[in-house]
Amino acid sequence: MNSTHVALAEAATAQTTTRLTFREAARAGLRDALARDERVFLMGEDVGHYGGCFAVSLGLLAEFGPERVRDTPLSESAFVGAGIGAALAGMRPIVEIMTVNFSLLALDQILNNAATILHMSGGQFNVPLVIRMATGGGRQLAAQHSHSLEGWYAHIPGLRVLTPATHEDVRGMLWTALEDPDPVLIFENAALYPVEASVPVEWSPVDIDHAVVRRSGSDVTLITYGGSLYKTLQAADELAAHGIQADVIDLRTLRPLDDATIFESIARTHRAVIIDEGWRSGGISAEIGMRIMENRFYDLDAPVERVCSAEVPMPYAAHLEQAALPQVAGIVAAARRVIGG
Amino acid sequence: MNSTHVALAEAATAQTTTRLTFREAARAGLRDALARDERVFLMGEDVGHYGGCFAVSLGLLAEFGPERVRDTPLSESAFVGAGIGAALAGMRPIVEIMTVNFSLLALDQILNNAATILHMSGGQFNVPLVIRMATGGGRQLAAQHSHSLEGWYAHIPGLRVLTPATHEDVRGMLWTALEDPDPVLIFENAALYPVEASVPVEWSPVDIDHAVVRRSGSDVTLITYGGSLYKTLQAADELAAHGIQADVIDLRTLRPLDDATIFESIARTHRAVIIDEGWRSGGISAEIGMRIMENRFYDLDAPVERVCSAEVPMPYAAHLEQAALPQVAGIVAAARRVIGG
Amino acid sequence: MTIQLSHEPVTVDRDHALQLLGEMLRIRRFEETCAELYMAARVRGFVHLCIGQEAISAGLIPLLTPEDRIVSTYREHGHALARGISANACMAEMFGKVDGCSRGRGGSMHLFDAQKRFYGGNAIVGGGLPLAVGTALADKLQHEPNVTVCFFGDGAVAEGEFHECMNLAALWRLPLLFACENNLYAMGTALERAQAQTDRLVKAAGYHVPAESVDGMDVLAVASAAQRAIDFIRAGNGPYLLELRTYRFRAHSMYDPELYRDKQEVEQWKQRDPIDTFAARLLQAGLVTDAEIEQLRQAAADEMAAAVAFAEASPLEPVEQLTRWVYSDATPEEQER
Amino acid sequence: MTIQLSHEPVTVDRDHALQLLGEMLRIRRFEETCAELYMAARVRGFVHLCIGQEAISAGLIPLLTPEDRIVSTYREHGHALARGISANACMAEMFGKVDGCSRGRGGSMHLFDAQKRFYGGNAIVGGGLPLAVGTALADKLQHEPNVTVCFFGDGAVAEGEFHECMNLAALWRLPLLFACENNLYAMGTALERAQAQTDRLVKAAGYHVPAESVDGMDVLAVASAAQRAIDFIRAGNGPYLLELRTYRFRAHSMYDPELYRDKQEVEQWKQRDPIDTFAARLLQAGLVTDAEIEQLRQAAADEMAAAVAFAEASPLEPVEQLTRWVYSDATPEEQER
Ligand SMILES: Cc1ncc(C[n+]2csc(CCOP(=O)(O)OP(=O)(O)O)c2C)c(N)n1
Ligand SMILES: Cc1ncc(C[n+]2csc(CCOP(=O)(O)OP(=O)(O)O)c2C)c(N)n1
Ligand SMILES: [Mg+2]
Ligand SMILES: [Mg+2]
Repeated sequence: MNSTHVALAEAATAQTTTRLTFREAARAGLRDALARDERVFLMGEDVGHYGGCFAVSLGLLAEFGPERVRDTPLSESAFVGAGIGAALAGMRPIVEIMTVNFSLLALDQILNNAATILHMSGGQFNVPLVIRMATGGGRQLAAQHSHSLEGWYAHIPGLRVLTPATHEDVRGMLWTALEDPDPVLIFENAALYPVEASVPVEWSPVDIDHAVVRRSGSDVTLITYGGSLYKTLQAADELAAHGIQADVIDLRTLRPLDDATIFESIARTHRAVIIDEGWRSGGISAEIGMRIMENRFYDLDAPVERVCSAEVPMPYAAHLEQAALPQVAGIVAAARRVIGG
Repeated sequence: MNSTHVALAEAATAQTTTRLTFREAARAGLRDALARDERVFLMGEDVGHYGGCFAVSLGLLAEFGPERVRDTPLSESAFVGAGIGAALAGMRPIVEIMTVNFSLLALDQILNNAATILHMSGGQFNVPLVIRMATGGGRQLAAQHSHSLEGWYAHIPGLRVLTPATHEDVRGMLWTALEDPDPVLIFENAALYPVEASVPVEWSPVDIDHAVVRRSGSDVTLITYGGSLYKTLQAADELAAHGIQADVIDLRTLRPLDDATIFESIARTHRAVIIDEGWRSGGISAEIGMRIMENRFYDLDAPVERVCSAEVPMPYAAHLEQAALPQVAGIVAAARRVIGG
Repeated sequence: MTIQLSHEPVTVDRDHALQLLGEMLRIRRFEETCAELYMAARVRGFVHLCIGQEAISAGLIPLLTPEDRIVSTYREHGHALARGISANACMAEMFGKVDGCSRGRGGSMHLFDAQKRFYGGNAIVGGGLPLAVGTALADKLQHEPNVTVCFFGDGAVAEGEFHECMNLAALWRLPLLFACENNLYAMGTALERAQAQTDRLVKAAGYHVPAESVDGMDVLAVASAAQRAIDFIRAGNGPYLLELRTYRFRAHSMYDPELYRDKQEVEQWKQRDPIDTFAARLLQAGLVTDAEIEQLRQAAADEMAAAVAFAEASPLEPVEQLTRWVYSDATPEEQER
Repeated sequence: MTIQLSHEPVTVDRDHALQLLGEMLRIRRFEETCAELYMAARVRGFVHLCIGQEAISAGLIPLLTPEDRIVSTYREHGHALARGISANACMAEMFGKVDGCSRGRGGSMHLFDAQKRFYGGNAIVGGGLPLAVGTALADKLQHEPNVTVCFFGDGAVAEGEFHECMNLAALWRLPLLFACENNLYAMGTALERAQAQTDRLVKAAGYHVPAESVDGMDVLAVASAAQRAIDFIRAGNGPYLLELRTYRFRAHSMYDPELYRDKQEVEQWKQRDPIDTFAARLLQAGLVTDAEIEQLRQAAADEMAAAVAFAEASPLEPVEQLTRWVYSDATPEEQER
């Protein structure tokens, strides 16, 4: 994963760069947001004294104090709802939920309030709230800490769903998200936190409206996001070794989907594979595939394929977990199938 | 809606029949279950003294007593979890959640426990629990009482998701669901409760493994479930008037999907429209469409279309709500489009 | 006289008395009108009336400043009217019209008004409590001297949100008034069949939150207790729980066979009608005349008749606007993405 | 002598004393082994040690009948071992092997055993409480004289589930022991920074649930209080809350810089090590000898070494079985539907 990734980050810039981990990039985004706008505060379990369960917010308590880096009790529904209320009353809260599985405890607040109040109030009350959470498997954390539900959240109208895959995105998307007048969910794939890369010292907000093509090719479109981006890029390398050039799309935003970038690529490649760490049935991969069919049916030379996680609660044992997750070999095989091997 | 529906129910049987509402059919299922198996009990808010928020369980308290028709406080997470625990300890609980929007308060228990414990325990603990809830719009109940999230629930491995559309199904599926060793969610479209139909006096468990073709035709496949079945049948009537014969599939079970019935129909019609009262993006309609593409791409003469609810929190005003929901005219138009009008 | 759970003597002058009575009469008349319209199928959805509970809105809400904030439930007509959302805007909302206070998207359960800092009608029981923690937190962080009032029912106390929010508000000393309208029933579930501990004061002690229980049928007792609570909160002492002991005279919502309570119980509570008892007290004390009361009654009737006319005349939101405001700035076409 | 929060004198005979001490030593050794294996990257995931808290498992769990039920948390090694799940099965689970008590699917946080009525290791804080309400309800409905014990931490008390479940259990008089292991921290959050009311007895009064607070570092005090609680519950009186005041000597999980507490505080608590203090008492009382204690220690070491060997030798679940048990009866192929 590392080599492709570093190459990717370094290719992106000619500026002065610095090396940091994904975790540090996320922290830099938080620090900037807190420094920039007094209305911003970070709230969640153990974001302060503990330093964040994944150490993302380490040091921020000392820098910004306990009012703005606010430890909460174990009360997901209440503190997520409090984020909504604070947003309604003029603040720009960033609420951290440790892990996506725990966010289910706050789903009532997210769907029935955050996503709904603007419309239900006839446009009077928007909710400028950002919710961050860790997502994804691969760390042997088993069935209550490892799922990838970001694509599932993307079903909900009224939300924006972001899935930064690169260091620059995790750092810069927070800024853009805070400027959004509506609730934004940011899913950080926890397996990326320790990964190092070079990023520009100078940086700026990141576009959250558009997907980005991370690698160009004309034989097949590989569509992915988040933690799966690196496996997909590796698969593209392997395919290239077999003379197959893949277009790799990093969706970045799962709601709203950037159809145009996807369709433009399909128009060139006529074939696509979607790679998604979420469960297959009813996942975001189905939506993407369906949109391709609805809009580009006559461009397709083969049915779109999906490489997703097995439909199981994530097991602890490493060999079972790895078997449950999308892998490079599976992506390569799917790509070769759609090309007509 | 009524005429098609009655015809449907009556066609299905040559036996002695009786007329009852969908509500009464659901109640009959509950009564049978309670009478048949001592381990069965019904638990939920206002199922007892109030008679059920939609009067489904009216009279059952008097018949079976407060231990087995158990009113709960407003504590969705606790009493759904209690249903899981009771199932683990030998009971066969039927938990009622008034409306799907409220089920979000219990989603942690449903996903992180009910759907997960069997696998996480290495096969030791199965959860023979049935959860019933009302779903759907059309009654001007606005954005916190009207959504259709059954397709969304169908994303979760470990659950079975049932969506009875007919009186016989709502009555007989409960029986089958209670015999299932794993957690089953039954979604009852609340708009159907007052609808009357004739059903056989004698009755039996209903197959929950297979979709059923409610009307046969060879020009286009209309795939639907739950409350939308009646609109779809009406659309099929209108299409027939234009000489188009539609195959109408009532999915009945959203997880696991009965692919075979769908594919068999597509092999004959080469065209399909999916009608789903849920939101479009990332809904069950996407999954169905994607599976058709993956498995029957070369059978298709046109891209599969979807007729879904608009992606909005459901508005109160009748004209807006009706505009948000799938309608007969929209189904007819979509069918004509896929046929190549 | 009414039973009075709060202790101290309450004084009230003529103008204030007329204002309190007038507010209760407005609310009553608004809701009676809604009930008629519902029967005539001109108002739809779920409609929850607060008839019997008007003393709470009338007694508490006028004590707030315009900058204070209110989070309410689906049984919020009284709160909305007392807060100053016009009967026209409320009634148009009942009709689903574009001049409704939520442009017709909310209906009875979801009255909103940004200007009045009225954060809705929330129809998830307990669902407004976390929002109220948030608005109170925002005020605290911004050093604003505002109080948030969160209304909720006795039934909501069983929800986990009550627990989490009492704790958060106490822990962070937030300017939040927990206003529990205890009408003894959650739909058909009597309080003692829903909660092991029915003493709200003992419950509040579980969070170190000061609390008071007050006769919610007595508008003066409500006002007096509410003033104490608001003063306490505004002085920076943190949250306060007020239990307003009341009763709803009507069904839970428009559909309800009322199998769960005795007619007699209802009749007994009707003897304590907050409007009749207050009017009787005022008459007895010679503070107001029959004619004045009749005048208030007539004014309420006129206002609500006008509101119905207004609502009927109001246009519908164009259907093209259905997808407007799923997101803030998007046009309907963009929303469809 | 140890500090003793509970009042009455506790007596213990030699065999019982050795059994209690031996159980604590087993748990301690199991977890020390896990820590070593984790450092060597042979055990993975999140591993939460109960080192320092062993008196709770050893004091309480042996009082249960085989039919009683236990619902636990991710910090459950001690509970599992004391319940009689073999060290082999637990250790194989840590290794993710097929002979693990959850066939390797669960890992440290999800030890299960149907035969022992051990309903898991639940890693959603507070998530086990509703399950425990359910198992207790099932026993009540089936007229079984069983008790369910639900373990949870001080942090879990802030979750809505605690509130909802205390209420349900009290309302329905369920045979449920709420066993709160108060180790003063929820990850890095000290109790007083998480909860406005830290007195568990006052909190329990909010639900009409009898409660007792006991020194969780003193195995005899635990046993004595637990016996009272279990007797009360088994007699049909409904639920009971036991607060077990304890401390974890190690990090929250294997990763934790421990920025949130003083080294000195940890050292002070280590003076109250449940094993050392109990051993000292027994020696002082002349009830056991040094050699006997050494023998127990050695037995624990041998047992855990054997468990590691067993775990290492155990095969992996075949990958083809990945989708087994998503549903009960399905074969892997059917699961893929
Ligand atoms: C989370 C949730 N569960 C159930 C309902 C259905 N419901 C609506 S009101 C109500 C009773 C609430 O009682 P209470 O809090 O006492 O308020 P009241 O209606 O008496 O004013 C119920 C069960 C709901 N709206 N939300
Ligand atoms: C719902 C939920 N939120 C957050 C977490 C992350 N987490 C795991 S343990 C823990 C602390 C729990 O503290 P406590 O209940 O006191 O138990 P202890 O770990 O001290 O034994 C937290 C925050 C979780 N597992 N589940
Ligand atoms: Mg009530
Ligand atoms: Mg703790």
